[in-house]
Parts: sequence; C-alpha cells; structure tokens
Amino acid sequence: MTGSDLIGMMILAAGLFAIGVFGVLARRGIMFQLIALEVALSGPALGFVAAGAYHADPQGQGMFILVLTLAAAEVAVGLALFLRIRRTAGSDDSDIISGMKG
Amino acid sequence: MTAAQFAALSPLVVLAIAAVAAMMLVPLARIEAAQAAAGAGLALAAGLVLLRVGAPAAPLGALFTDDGLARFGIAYACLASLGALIFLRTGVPAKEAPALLVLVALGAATLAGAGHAATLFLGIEIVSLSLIALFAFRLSRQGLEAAYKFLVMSGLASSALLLGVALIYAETGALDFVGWTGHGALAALGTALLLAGLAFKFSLAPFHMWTPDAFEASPASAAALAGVVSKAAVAIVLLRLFLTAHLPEPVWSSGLAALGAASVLVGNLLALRQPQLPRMLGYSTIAHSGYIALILASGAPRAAEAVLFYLGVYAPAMLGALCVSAALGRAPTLYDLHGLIKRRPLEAIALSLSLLSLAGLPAAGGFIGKLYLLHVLVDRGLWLLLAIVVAGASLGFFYYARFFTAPFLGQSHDEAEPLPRVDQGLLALCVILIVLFGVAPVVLIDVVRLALP
Amino acid sequence: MALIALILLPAVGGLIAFFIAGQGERERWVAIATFALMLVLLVAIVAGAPEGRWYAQVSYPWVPSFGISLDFAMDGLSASLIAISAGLGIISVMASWSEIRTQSGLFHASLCWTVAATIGVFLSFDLLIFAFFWEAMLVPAFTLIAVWGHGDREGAALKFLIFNAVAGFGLLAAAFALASMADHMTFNAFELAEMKLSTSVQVWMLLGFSLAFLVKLSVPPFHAWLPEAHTLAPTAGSILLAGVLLKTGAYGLFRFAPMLFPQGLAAVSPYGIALGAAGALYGGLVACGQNDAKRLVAYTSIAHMSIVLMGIAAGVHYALAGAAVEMIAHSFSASALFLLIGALYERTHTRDLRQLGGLQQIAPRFAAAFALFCSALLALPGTANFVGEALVVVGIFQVNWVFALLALSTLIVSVIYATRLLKGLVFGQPRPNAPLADLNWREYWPVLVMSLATLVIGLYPQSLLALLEPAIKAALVLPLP
Amino acid sequence: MASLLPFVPVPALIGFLVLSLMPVALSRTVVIALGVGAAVLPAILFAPVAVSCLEGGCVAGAAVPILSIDVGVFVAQIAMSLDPLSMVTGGTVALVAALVLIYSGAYMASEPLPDLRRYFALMNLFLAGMLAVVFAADVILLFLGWETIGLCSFMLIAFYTKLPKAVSAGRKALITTRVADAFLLAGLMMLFLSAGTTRLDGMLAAVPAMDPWRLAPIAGLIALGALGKSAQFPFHTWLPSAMAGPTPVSALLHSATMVAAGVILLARLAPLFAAAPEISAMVAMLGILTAAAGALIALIQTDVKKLLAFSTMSQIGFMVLALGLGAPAVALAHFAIHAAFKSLLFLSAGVMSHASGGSTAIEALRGARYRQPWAFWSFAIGAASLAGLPVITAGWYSKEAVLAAVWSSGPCGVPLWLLAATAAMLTGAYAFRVVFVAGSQSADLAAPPWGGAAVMVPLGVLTFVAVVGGLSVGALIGFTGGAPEHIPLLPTLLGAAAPILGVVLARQLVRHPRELERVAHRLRHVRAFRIEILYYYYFVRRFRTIATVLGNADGTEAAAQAAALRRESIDAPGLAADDPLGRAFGGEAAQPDFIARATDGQTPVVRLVSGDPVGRILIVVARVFVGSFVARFSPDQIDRGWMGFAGSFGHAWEQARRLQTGRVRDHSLWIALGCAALLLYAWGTSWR
Repeated sequence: MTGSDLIGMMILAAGLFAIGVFGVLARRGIMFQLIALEVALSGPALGFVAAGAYHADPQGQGMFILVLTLAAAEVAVGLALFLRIRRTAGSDDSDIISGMKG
Repeated sequence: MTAAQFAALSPLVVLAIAAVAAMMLVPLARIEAAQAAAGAGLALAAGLVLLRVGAPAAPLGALFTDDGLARFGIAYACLASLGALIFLRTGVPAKEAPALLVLVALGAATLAGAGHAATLFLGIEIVSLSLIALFAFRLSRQGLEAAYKFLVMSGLASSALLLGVALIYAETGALDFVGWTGHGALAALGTALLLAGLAFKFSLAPFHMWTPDAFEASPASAAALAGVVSKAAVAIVLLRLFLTAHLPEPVWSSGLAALGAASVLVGNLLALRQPQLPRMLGYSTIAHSGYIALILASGAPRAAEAVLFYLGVYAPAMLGALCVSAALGRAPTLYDLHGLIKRRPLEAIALSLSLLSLAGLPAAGGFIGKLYLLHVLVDRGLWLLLAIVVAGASLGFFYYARFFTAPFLGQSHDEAEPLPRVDQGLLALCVILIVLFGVAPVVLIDVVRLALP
Repeated sequence: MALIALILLPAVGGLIAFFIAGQGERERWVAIATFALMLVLLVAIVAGAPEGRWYAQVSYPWVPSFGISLDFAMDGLSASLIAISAGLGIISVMASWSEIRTQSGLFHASLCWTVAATIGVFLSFDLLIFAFFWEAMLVPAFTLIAVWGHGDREGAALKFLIFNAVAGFGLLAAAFALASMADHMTFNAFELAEMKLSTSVQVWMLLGFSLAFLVKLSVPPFHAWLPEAHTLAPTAGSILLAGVLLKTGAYGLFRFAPMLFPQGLAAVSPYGIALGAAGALYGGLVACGQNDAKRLVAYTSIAHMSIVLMGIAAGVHYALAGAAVEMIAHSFSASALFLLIGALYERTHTRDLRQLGGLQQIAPRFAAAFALFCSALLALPGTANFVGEALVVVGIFQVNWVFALLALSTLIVSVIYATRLLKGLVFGQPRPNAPLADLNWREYWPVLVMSLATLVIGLYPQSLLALLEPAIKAALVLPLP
Repeated sequence: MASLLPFVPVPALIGFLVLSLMPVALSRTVVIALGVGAAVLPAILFAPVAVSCLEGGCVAGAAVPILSIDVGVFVAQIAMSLDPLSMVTGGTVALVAALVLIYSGAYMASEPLPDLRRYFALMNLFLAGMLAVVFAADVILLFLGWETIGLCSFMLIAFYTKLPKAVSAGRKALITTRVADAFLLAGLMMLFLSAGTTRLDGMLAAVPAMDPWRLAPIAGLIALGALGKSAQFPFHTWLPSAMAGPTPVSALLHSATMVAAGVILLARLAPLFAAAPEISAMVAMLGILTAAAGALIALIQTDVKKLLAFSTMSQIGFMVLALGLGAPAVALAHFAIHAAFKSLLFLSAGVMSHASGGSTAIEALRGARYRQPWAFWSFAIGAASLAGLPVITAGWYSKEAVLAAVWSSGPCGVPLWLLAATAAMLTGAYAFRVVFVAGSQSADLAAPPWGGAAVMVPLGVLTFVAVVGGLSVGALIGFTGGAPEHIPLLPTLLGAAAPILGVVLARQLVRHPRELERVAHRLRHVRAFRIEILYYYYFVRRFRTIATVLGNADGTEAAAQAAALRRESIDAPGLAADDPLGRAFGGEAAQPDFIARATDGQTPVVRLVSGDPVGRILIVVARVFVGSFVARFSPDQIDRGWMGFAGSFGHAWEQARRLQTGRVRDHSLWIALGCAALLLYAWGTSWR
C-alpha cells in the first residue's frame, strides 16, 4: 500500500461522502434521504480501512465495523420515524414537514 | 481490572444499568418507578465520581482517560441530567423518556472521558440517537419534524466527522488524541471536517439550524439535554483536543474563531424579536456556544479554566429558564409572561435571574463568565473578536431585557396549576447557584481549578 | 467597614420595605428611616475622619486570581454626592406619597436599591466593582420607570436600559484592557494610575471609559434615552434619575479620567470642550421648542450636563471646581423642578405648557418656587448654578476663548427656555373653575430645603468649595493654575 | 461713619425677605407701611455716610471689605467702594427710590393684596440690587446686583400677569438685557483673568500694563454689556414695550435708575475706556445716534409713557456721548439731574392719566390743567427742565455742561455739537408738545381731585430739585473729579436758544395737527412706502406661521389648528401671542382697503414711523432666526437617528429570519456549505 494508493482511496472515500451529501440535498423523499445518508457514512468507512491498511494497523478495521453498526442503528431509528411521519403527515415528502420557520 | 480501574469506570457502569432498569420497569410498573430508577442511577453515578475527586488517574489505555477533566464532565452530565429529569413531563403515552435521558447522560459521560476516536464517535452517536428519540417523544407533528431534521443533519455531521478522523488517521497513523500530531494537507483537511462535525453537535453557526426547532418542538427537558448536557460534553472534547492533540494550529484556532464569531452574531441577531421563550432560548444557546468557541479559539493559558467556569455558570441559568418554560405550558410567549410575579413569584424571579445571568449582568454568575471571556480575549489582544463579543452582548441584552422584564409588567392572564414541589426545589437551587456564583465566584473557581491539571 | 455599611444599609432597607409592604404607610417610613440613617452614618464617618484627603478607606479581596478587591474610599466629592443621594431619596419618597398606590413595597425597594447601587459607584475605587455597581444601578432604575411611569413607559425604560447597559459593556471591556496591561493583573484604580502608558493608548482607553460616562451624562449625541426616561418616569423616578444617576456619569469622568489617563485627557481636551459646548447649545435649543414641561426640564439637564463635561475636559482648576459645583447645583434645581411639575401633574393631569398657567393668582407658593428654580435654570447670580457655570466659563477662557464665547451663548439660550417655562406655568390666565391646591407640607419642605441649599451655595460658595478642594486638586491635569 | 455703608442696602433686603417669604398674612396697611419704610430707610442711613464723605472722608478708590471667598487658587474679596462717584449715584438712587415708593404707596393702593405685597417685595429687592451695583467695588457684587435688577425688571414689567402683552414685554426685556449681560460677563471675565484680581480698583491699576490688542476686546465687550442695559441703540427695542409695567415701575426703573446702570458702570471704568480710544469713539457715536433717533421718534409718539421712554433713551444717549468723549463727571451730573426731572415727569403723568380714566394717550390728558392743576404744573416744570430752558431750570445747567464737553472734545467736536444741539431742540419740541396738549381746554372738567400728601410730597420735592438742582451741577462735576469747561459765548447762546426754538416748534405742531396728517397722506401714495408695506405685510405673515409651528412642536396639525384659531381671531398661544405689533394682522372681518387692512386703519406713515421702525426690523430678524433655526431642533433629530438605528436591527432580524426556512434540505445545504468553507480554508493554510 503506497502513499499514492492511499491518496487514491481517500479521494474515493471523499467521493462517496460527497455523493451521499448531494443525495440528501437533491431528493425530497424521506426514504431516499435515508439511503443517501447510508452512502455518506460508507465513505469514511472505506477511508478507515484504507488508512488501516496503509499503516498496517488493525484499528482501522475496528473503526470500520464500529461505523457500520452505528450506521445501521441510525437507519433503524430513521425508518421508525419515517413510518410515524407518514402516518401523521400523510406524505413522505421531507419539504412538507417544515412547520417551524424563523 | 484493578480496583482503581473499576472505580474509574463504575459511574459509566451504573448509568448503563440504570438505563436498562428504567427501560425494563416501563411495561412492568408505572412511569414514576422508571423515573425513580433513572434518578437513583444518576445520583449514584454522580456520588461515585465525586468520591474519586483528587484520586490519582487510573491507567485505562487509550480509549478512556480518567483525569480531573473527565470527572468534572461526568459529574456535570449526571447533575444536569438529574435536573432535566425533574421537570420531565410524564403525562405522554410513550414512557421511555427517563431511560433515554439516562442514555444521553451515559453518552455525555463517555464523551467527557473520550481519549480515542472510537469512544468519541460512540459517545456522539449514543447522545444523538437518544436525542432523536427524545425530540420525537411527544409524537406531535412538530416533534417528529424536529426529530427527523436532527436525524438527517446529525447523520451528515457524523459522517463528516468520521471522514475527518479517517484523514487524520491516514496522516498520523494514530487514533488516540495524543497521537494526532501532523501538519500535512490530509491532517489539515481532516481537522477541518472534524471541527465541522463537532461544531454541529456544539450548534455553532452555520451548523446551528437544528437548535431552534429542537427547542421549540421538543419537551423542555429534551431541550435542556441538548442545550446543556450534550453541549458541555462536546465542549470538554474540544478542550481535550485543545489540551492534548496537536492538530494544525491555523485551521483549529481561526476556524473556531470564525465559527464562534458567526454564531455570536447569528444567535443574538435571530433571537432579537422572537416572541416565544423556548425558541429565544434556542438561539441564545447558539450565542453562548459562540462565546465558548471564542474562548477556545483564543488559546490563552487560562482558556481551559474559562471554559469550565462558563459551563458551570451556564448550566443553572439554562436549566432554570427551561424549567420555567416547561411549567408555563407548551410554548410560552412574551404575552404569557406578563404579570407572572403576581401569580407565581418563584418562577418569575427564577426566570429573571436566569436571563440576567445569561445576559451577563452583575449580581449573577454570567457576569463573571463574561469577565473570563473578556479577559481571555484581551489577554491575547484579539480586538476584533472583543468588538464582536461586545456587539453580540449588547444585542443579546435587548432580547434578554424583553423577557426578564416581562414578568414584572402588565397584568397576568390565566390561572395555571401550581408547580409540583420538586420542581420548585430545583428552581430554588438554580436561583441560589446563580446568585452564589455571582456574588462569590471563588467557590466555582476552586472547583474548576481542581478539575484542571 | 463603615463604608460597606453605607452601601448595605439601603440594600437591606429596600429588602425590608419589600417584605413588609402591607396596607398603610409602613414601607414609606422604612425607606425614609433608611435614608435618614444613612445621612447620620455619613456625618459620623466625616466627623470621625482622620486628617488628609480620605475620610475613610477599606479594602477586602474578592477574586484574588483576577486581582479584584472590594476597595472603597470616600473623600469630599463622594461624601457630598452621597449626602445628595440620601437627601433626594427622602424627598422622592415624600414626593410619591399620594402618587404611588400599586405595589408600593416593590417601589420603595427599587428606590433604596437604586440609591444603594449609586453609592457603590461613588465609593468604589476598583474598576471592576465600579463596573459592577454601574450595571447593577440600571435594573432598579428600570423597574422604577417601567412599572410606575406614564404613557409608553416600557419603551422608554427599555431604551434607558439598553443605552446604558451597552455603554456599560464598553466600560467593562475598557476596564479589562487596562487591567490586563498591568504586569500583575489588578483592577485597583490607584495601582493602575501609577502605570505609565503611551499617550495614544491612553486616548483609546479614555474613549472606551468615557463612552459609558458620556451616555450616562447624556451629552448629545448620546442623550437620546434621557428625554423619554425623565418625562415618562414617576416623579420619584425623575428626581432620582436627574439628581443622582446623571451624577454618576459626571463623577466617573471627574474621578477616573484625569487619574488614569492624564496625558490622554490633555490630548483629547479640546474635542471634549467642543463636544460639551455643542451639546449644551443643542440641548438648550431643543428645550426652547418643547411644549411638555417635564421634557423641557429634561433637555435643560442635558444642557447643564454638557457644561459639566466642558468643565472636566478643560482640566484647569477653575473649570474643575465649576464642574463639581455645577453637578451639585443641577441636582438641586432639576430635582426641585421635577418635584414641582410632578405635583402640578398630580393636580391638573397635564404637563402641556399651553394648557397650564396662572399659578400666580391661584397658588402663590407654587409660583414662588417655580420663579426661584427657573432663575436657577437661567443661572442667575446668587444661585448655585451661576457659580458653577461662571467658574467653568472662566476656566475655559484660560484655555480657549472661542469655546468660552460659545459656552456663554448657552447662557443666553438658557434665558429663552427658562422664561418660556416660567411664562407657561406662572404667568397668564388660570384655567376657569379649576381650583388648584397649593403645595402641601410634603412638597413645601423639600422645595424649601433645596432652595435654601441653592441660595447658600450661590451666595457663599466657600462652604462647598472647601469640601471639594482635595478632589479638585487630584483631578488637575493641565499645568495651568 | 464709613463702616455704615455696607448696611445701607440691608433694610431693603430685609423688606423683600419679610414681604415675600414670611408665611404670616399681613394686612394692607402693614404691607404698605413695611414696603415704603424699607425703601425710605436706606436713604436715611445714607445721609450720615454722605455727610462724612463731604467732609473729605472719601477719596477715589477707598473701599469697605465685606467678606472674602477662597476659590482654592486665589481669594476673591467682596467690598463696597466709598468714593465720590458712588456717593453721587447712591444718593440719587436712594432719594428717587424713596420718593417713588412713597408715591406708589398711594398709586398702587387699589391693587389686590397679594399683588400689592409682591409689588413692594420686588421694588425693595430692586432697590437693594441697584444699591449693590452702585456701591460695588468688586466684580462679583457688581454682577450679582446687575442680574438682580435685571430679574426685578422682568418681574415688575410682567407685574400684571393676566395681560399676555405685559408678560411678553417682560420676557423680551429680560432676554435682550440678558444677551447684553453675557457680553458684560465675558468682558469682566477676560479683565479678571488678565488683571488677576476681582477688585475694580485692582483691575483699573492693571490696565496700563495690559497690551492694547487685549484691552480693546475687553473694553468693547464691557461697553456692549453696559449699553444693552441702558437701552442704547442696538439693544433699545425693549424699553418702549417695558412701559407695559405700572407707572411707578417705569418711573423708578425705566427712567431714573436701572437704565442708567450702564452709564454708572462706564463712569466707574472710565480709565479703562480712556486707554481704549477707538472703543470710546464707538460709544460716543452710539450715544449721539441714540440721542438723535430717540428724540425724533419721541416727537411723533401718541402715548405719553412711550414718549417719555424714548426721551429717557435719548437723554441717556447724551450721557453716553459725554462718557464716550471722556467726561464721566459731566455724565454723572446729567444722570443725577435727569433722574430727578424724568421721575417727576412720570409721576405727574401718572397722576394726570389716573384722573382721566387710566389711559396714557396724550389726547386723554387734554384739559388736565384744569382738572389736576398741581400735577399739570409739576409736569410743566419737569418738561421745562427736560427741554433745558436756560437759567431757570436745572436741566439746562447739566445739558449745557454736556454740550460744552462735546464742543471742546477735540477735532470733530463742532459737528457733534451741532447734532447734539438739534437733538436738544427736538427734546424741547416733544416735551412741550405734551404740555400744550395737556394745557388746552377740554369739555369734561368734573374729574375728582386725586392725590393727598403721599402724592404731593414727592412731586413737590422733585419739582424743587428740578428747578434749584442746577446750582449744584458745577459743584457735582468738581466733586466727582471733572473740570468745568469754559467755551466761547456763541455756542452757549446757541445752546440756550435751541430749547426755546423747540418750544415754538411744539406750539406749531399742537396748533395745526392736520398739517402732519396731510403730509402723511401725500406720502402714502409714494411708491417707496407702498413696497415697504407689501414687504412688511408678507414678511411678518410668513413668520407668524413659523412662530405658531414653533409654539407647538407637534408638527403640522397643530399649525393648522393654530391657523384656524387665528381665523376666529382668538389669540393662538405660544410665541405668536407675544407679538408687540399687536394683532394688526389678526385678519379680522372683511377690510375693504388692502393697505388699510395691513395697517389697522391708521395712515401708514404714522403707523410705521410711530412704532420705532428700527426696533420692529430687529424683532422680525430675531423672529426669523428663532423661528427657522430653533424650529429645526424641536423634534430632536439625534433622537430620531437613534430610533432609526434601532429599527434597522428589526429589519436585519426580518431578513435573517427568512434564512431559517425549516426545510431539511436547506438546513443540510448550510451544513454542506460550512464543511466546504472549512475545507477550503484548511487546504489554503496547509500550503504554508
């Protein structure tokens, strides 16, 4: 794992993160925003694996697993909220639920 | 596991057990039992920490450091959460609130002691997820909206934070704060993202958008947790990074200074004509995070002492104000406050004193807090920041004045039911603490001196 | 120790008045007793004072890590200002005997607390404690205006609070900058005075400090809060605001500007005089156009305080003596006028000069009192105001005769508004079938005391000047005599 | 007996204190007795002091110290001077005051009790103040007295508080004299600073040492201050309208004593003016200008008190002329004699007008000779003395001395003398015009005989002084240090002829009043005068609106309301009311002739000229300044500025509030922008 490979992997991780952020900004659907969040979280996960490999240090992979589990927990809460919002607000569009302004 | 290591970790263990117990008790017994269990857990954890004050630091490896700062953080989290528990309204269908509250305390405690990226991320996620649930606690339309927004934004912020840590890890090859010394491009970019992630939790501008909605829609105790407990934990993490990690200086200090200045101006400006008390308090927490960020950005030798003192003075004021806001019903406005002194003298005086302290007027703790802030800025000769702080404080003075004078003016309108005894106890405690720190700040200064190396 | 007692006495008095506020006049008598006790204590301190400038000095450490300590000291100037504050306290309680009906406990408590905080300002020599009392003074004064005022009282009170508090933050920041420049961090004014700072730094520090003092002194363009605050405040509020609070600004400038920044003050002195002269002229001219009697007197206070600023900025011995005398003379004349206009308002429920008039026929005592204090307004020789203004003008003649002529022009403008007030209130036809009770005992005796004080100082200023001499000598900046 | 001097004004002061402050109610007779007694006592106390001075006890510059004030840097000593000048002037003031007070005991007896008490209190305070000015040997006592008499004149002019005209006249007097006092204060302060002491003699001693360029402004300022108080040319507008006060007040204050205070001050500071020749020249010019103008305007007055006011102004012009030419002793002598016959004229005019229903118009006095023979003859003798009929009246001796001083005062003495002589001739004319009118036949003779001892005694004494006083003029001049001038026979003869010529002119004017009307009528159509009226009409009308707007600072609707009020010709309150022009422009019901409406029916020339045109223009100029300048200040622009500044924060909050849209995607956008900014910044700094 040479320095330039590391830079390449890091750029890929940053790319994934950027795609995730763009996904949240572009689409109004709550389900789609949650999916975009997952993609965003996978970016740093890849980064940790690459950095761990570069430094030949198992901690990277440890962090990867930690990131995955907590991402799953977050999505679980997200889906629960998605169901509850669909029942009360009657739609899964995130722009509708913007009652509080100013 | 030597006895010292176990004693160091015992508060976290106790909190975890209390959380599980509170969750188990919900289906079995009434909500009050769960509240009692949570309260007992918090009190026990706080007691355990206070016992170990002054004891030598137990070696716990990289993940968790057991120094004075961590103990101060844990004790602060437990006591503040206990305060928030007192005015937690339990008349709502979902009964898991006490459990979630203890989980937030647990997350804050882990953050306080975090010395490694893993515990940092774990702590942040525990706090965030519990807060999401607490915001949606009332299951009202606005509650769900606030929770969902917080979820999406904290997801983004956490991924930014993780990417930053990954970049620093790639540069320095270490994940514990002590090892983070590097001046390369990756480290600089990593620090920037780390700072962004933490700034979101710390509700600094421009990452502050979630705070006003959270304060308006969620129950007052959830707002207290977000405004006081989680903010203090993140502040202690920033302080530890400032003390131990050697991240690239320009990004760190001027980044924090810019964010701090922005949040001071935005927080005070947006709160200028807010009619609602909780939303105004939301914006004022943004401003106060700005003040703390400026203290950290100055990097003066007494910055650490200033941060802890400011947090110490900030807690009773914010808890007092939020407790009164909870007592006055869903979202009290300036109109509801008129003539409060006649109907409920204790609430009126508590609210006024808390707002006086937040505004930084004399005879209240906030005055000495502002003193530290001015001293730190003047010590490093940061005249521009000083000007911004004075401008922010002046703006802030306007909206605080509107709210802390309202109870004395005009006629009172409705007859709300009297406050339960324990809430009145909490308010009295907050009033005493505010006046004590205002008149005899030496008490808090010695406590803070104890916590710092 | 006596000095701390002097501050705590009104504070505790206020608390007692607040808690025993029941039916009847209990809390009024408590307030009067507190102020009387203060006067007795003051006389005891002055009588038992050792030789030399300071009557009493005391120092207790408060926050040693920052070098903040409670050090209080009293000399001639602060003693006379404290005596006036206590005296005006008694007079304001007597003036609001029939005016204040609702929440009279909180009212008398705020009166006592305002006086307590101002005495803290007059005594403290630690810059931070000075700033502490400076801000603490605002809150009770705010409640006085906001709860018992007239018309849009909340707006006026908020404007007063924000103007002064923001300036207070400026003062705090400047005090901090100065304290941290000392080698070991200290706020003690005496130690800071020994520090040798370059002139440019001194000028910046002086601007920071004098922002707060100028706002409280209400020199245009910082005067915007004063007209509403004075007009819409209850009678007692106006008396305290005019008689006591304005003096804290003057006292701060008089005491700390020459002591901490001598070279800075010398460099800024011409601009200070120019600002004062412009302010006096502006205040006077606006007063000429007013129709509300109280607003007119409020603007005259602005003019008189600008003259005090001129005196202090000039820095020569005459001007400083004049400024000190003018401060005290203005307390008497402004408070008496507010008391009389308040009493008139209580009887006729109007302050409009065009509706009032004819006091000469129906209320001779009112007319006599107004005549005396209007002549004090136009600085008639024989009244204390003339001694103050004449000394200031003589001082400024030594420094720069162009400004002196400008200062004299304020004397001319003062005639216009003083006679306008007199014409509106005393001369002319009284309103038909509007019987007007003359001054009762509660209003007659304070007015008599204040008129005697004005005349005594006016005809024999030696009594006051001897008292103020050490403070004036300490405030000398320029080498001129 | 010199130590008695400081106690001379004390009885008057005690009179004031007792009458004004004593809470006990006093009956009418007690008030009158107390008031008159307190005024007569100083004259009695003064007698021994004067006697000791005559035996050589007082020399120029002697002073009796009273008390000293230590102002830290130097000790100010208050003292009274015991020199010939204060003896002469003090004596005159005390004597005239005593007589006028005795007279007013009877004249004001019909006033209500509280007003009577206020009248006597203020008259006593005035006497104390005047004596302080006269005896003062230091600046502090001088200025204290100076301002006290100013305040008393304000209070006494506005004595009839119900009349808005009287109150505004009083106010105008106070403001004008106050402007002059400001100059005087400035001059005295600069003199004090350069001389280093407050004692007058110390200052005069320091004068030669001072360099001229510093001395000129000081002398100029003091001269302006003194001339303002003596109603000389630039400041003369307040004296005619000051006649709104009661007659004894006009007699004592505005003819004999107060208006001459300026002359007394200039006489006391004569060495200072001697050292500033160009200032003295200016003073002399002003003096002769006022003398001539005053005499001319007095000629066509229709009201006897206004006539006497202008005559006082012109006589003081003569004194100022003498002072300007460096003959203070002559001026003082003329002051003493003038005080006597001018108060005699006022008092007798008061008696005559009292008998004819209180109106002071000259026409109303017609036939007074038969109704009030005693008063008429004393008025005639006073007028003769005023005109200066040779040998038989005191006025001639003092005026002769002034003319002699003028004749022999250097190169331009002769033309000045000619001007002064014409002024003397005109004086004779206007004085005797009233005498002839009063002496002519009239229908109603049945006026009740009014008077009694309290009236007759003062008139008698003053008549005696007005006739016999002349003999003492020479001694007076010598006593106060002046040398009597010996001028050739021709100017003295011509000087004597001038008043006789004046009497003949007065005879003509009284016999043929219609000539004056015809001349006036023919002038009316002359283009010059018409423009005058238009300009005047437009000019004043526009500024009346500003005055009403200024009166109520609440802006437009108040002005409209005031205008509406004026349309029903009710006097709108505020400045508009005290318009000395009267309600000429009240816009009453339909007035046919445009010009007639402008001048209230009288012919324009008489109306315009009789009302002292210079004064009117000055009033209008002052009104313009006050109106346009002050009006801009009334709504306090700085206050508006601050409120605007505060409002801007409200708008800023409005804009910032819109950023908080509440939509998740916008909030997340801000997070992305924040991260991007930080990354960009970090990347930038990492290059170093």
